[in-house]
Amino acid sequence: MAAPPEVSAGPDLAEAGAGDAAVPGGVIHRREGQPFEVHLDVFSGPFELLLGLIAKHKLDVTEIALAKVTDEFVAHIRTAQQAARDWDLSEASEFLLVAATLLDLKASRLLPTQREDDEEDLALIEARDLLFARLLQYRAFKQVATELGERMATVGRIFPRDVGVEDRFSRLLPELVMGVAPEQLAAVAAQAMVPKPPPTVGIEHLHAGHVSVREQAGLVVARLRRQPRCSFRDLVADADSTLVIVARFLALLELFREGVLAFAQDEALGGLDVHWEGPAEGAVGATEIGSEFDEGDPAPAGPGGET
Amino acid sequence: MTQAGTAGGDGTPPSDGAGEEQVAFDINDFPGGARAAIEAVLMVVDEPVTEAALASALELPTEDVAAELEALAEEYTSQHRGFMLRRLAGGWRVYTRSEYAPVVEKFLLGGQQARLTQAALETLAVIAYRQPISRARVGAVRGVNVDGVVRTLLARGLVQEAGQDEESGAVLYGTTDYFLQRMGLDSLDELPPLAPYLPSDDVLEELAAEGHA
Amino acid sequence: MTQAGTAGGDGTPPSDGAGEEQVAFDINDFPGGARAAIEAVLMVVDEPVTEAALASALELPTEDVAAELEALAEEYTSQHRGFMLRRLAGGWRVYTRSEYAPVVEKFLLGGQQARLTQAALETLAVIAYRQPISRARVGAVRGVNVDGVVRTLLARGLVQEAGQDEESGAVLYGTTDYFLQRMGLDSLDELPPLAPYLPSDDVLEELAAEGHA
Repeated sequence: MAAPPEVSAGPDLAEAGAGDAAVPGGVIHRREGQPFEVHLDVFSGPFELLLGLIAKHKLDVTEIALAKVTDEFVAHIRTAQQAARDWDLSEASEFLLVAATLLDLKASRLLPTQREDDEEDLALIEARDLLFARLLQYRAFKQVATELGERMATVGRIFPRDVGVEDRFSRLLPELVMGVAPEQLAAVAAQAMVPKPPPTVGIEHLHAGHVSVREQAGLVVARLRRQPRCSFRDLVADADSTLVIVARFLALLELFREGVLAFAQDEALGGLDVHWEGPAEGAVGATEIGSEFDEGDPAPAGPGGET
Repeated sequence: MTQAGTAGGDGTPPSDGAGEEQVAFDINDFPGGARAAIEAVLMVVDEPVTEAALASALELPTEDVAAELEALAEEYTSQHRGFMLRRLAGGWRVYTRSEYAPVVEKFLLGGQQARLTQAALETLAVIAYRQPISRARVGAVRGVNVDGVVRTLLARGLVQEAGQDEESGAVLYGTTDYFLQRMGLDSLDELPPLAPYLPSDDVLEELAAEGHA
Repeated sequence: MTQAGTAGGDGTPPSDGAGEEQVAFDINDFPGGARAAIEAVLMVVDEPVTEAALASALELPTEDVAAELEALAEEYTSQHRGFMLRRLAGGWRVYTRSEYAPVVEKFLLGGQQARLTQAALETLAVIAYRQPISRARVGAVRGVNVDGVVRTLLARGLVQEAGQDEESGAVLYGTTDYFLQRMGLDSLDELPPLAPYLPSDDVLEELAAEGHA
């Protein structure tokens, strides 16, 4: 499993603390003779990019006319995928989620429908509001972070006197209470020395609910075994929330990586077909599927599937 | 080592002296009085010291100690001293004055102090305002995986583990006293309010109403 | 791992700035002038500072710095401050004024019983089982900078310097007899084996594989 990429580094960002409202419009800025690049050190997430695009087009965040921004966002993702094939999956999924929401929004505006009580419409509104709410929240934290950065560079640029007592007082330091048995010390040492497991990324934060990618993977595998050729639409027909759809999609990606299924898509944005190529029964490493996503679930034993 | 310990500039003894263990000093005997005694203690502390702890050592009422501390802080300022006395992270401590940071940094750190990246600042902000909070939730707010950034903040002592989420078992994070110091804050209550940066309710309502625009 | 505070003790400035970005300050711009800048540095160093080191940091002639130091020392005395500035062992340092020693003692004695923080305990444990070990190695194991914690353990007499790493020249640390005594151990051989507390080999391998993938 690839370590998460350093999403933001570089002292060049320090000046962002100086009120530079960071217009990462430069992010999709085409350099001479170079393809689009993902400048992960310049922006660090879909919200950052989205805010940058919005700023570039001088749109208010609350402005709904996002068609242009949507196009650029999707274009950016496409080039990013080409540029970096080992894009961090958790990050990519976040981008995809934002892109999907934006596309939905755009599509709904292009289609002259007035289906007042259509469930899809409602879901769309929900998705849009969720995206905007998160965007607004992010913007608020971004702005307050600038303020914190300024405090750090001014009033916080102080050093405490931390000199320690003079020798003549050192015998007066309060008696140290150890209260630690040798066995406890051993336990503490062992714990400190065990390599820390790589941090996992949950998707539970995307929505309030909690959907297990592992469970969805099990379900998807069972269905595909019954019906080895199946459209993604069918696979998610019964999904009762966006989160379930996302979880199944992530499960499919994981299974794809396991080499037990193939995707077919005739045209961009067309229907996605899934072909089962795995064994008809038995485990397909499905125990690990989702371990990358399902925060809090007990981690299954056994290494991560590549073996 | 006994002696009359009826301390207190205002005549109120902190305890009724009689029959009690006596202190080996009378605060009024000091040429610099209680103020200088407080200064002396401040020279040896390695963390912010509370008014109560000082009052107990000096056998003075807490209010008197608080007043002396305020007066000392003002004195340092008006005398343009290179250091200052501030109440930060819940207690009083001597700090270098921020104007002299370039000199102190040059001396202590051999140059510039490393600055936080924008990503680290944003992550720090989310943790500060939403603590205790899991990495996953911070990531949700920022729209990106923050594991690496949180590690940086941990290593810099700006955040620390603050328990576990009961449901998910995820580690929760909060800010440290060092964070307060670096922000020049006495407590988290003094963080600049977030509300002005958040959209007003009517904007949100408008958003909601605009569903079928 | 960089270490703060190494400068000055031996009279060498931390860096001479040659080819480096110059620190952006003009001593005359400070409201308190050179004197306040000197005070700022003196307040936070724990080793006596030489005039030469100060002069270099402040970009001032050594004679001027010496004169300011003398003046400061006199000022503290005439103002009946609780601290003083003294030249000892070739360098200048701020000390508590001896008159106030009783107050300082009372304050220190009145302190709560000290417990090791979790960070200190972990660091101590790692040093105990991996000694002799450098601070950097401990930091790598714990995933954080441990300089401050090691200083605490040194001050507490629980660890001590135990040679130098041949390759890197880094100072190595080990535990003291006092540590053994406080743990109720006769020798380090009596430290309980770690094995029962470590996860099984395959779990470890897995962790290692994931961690370094």
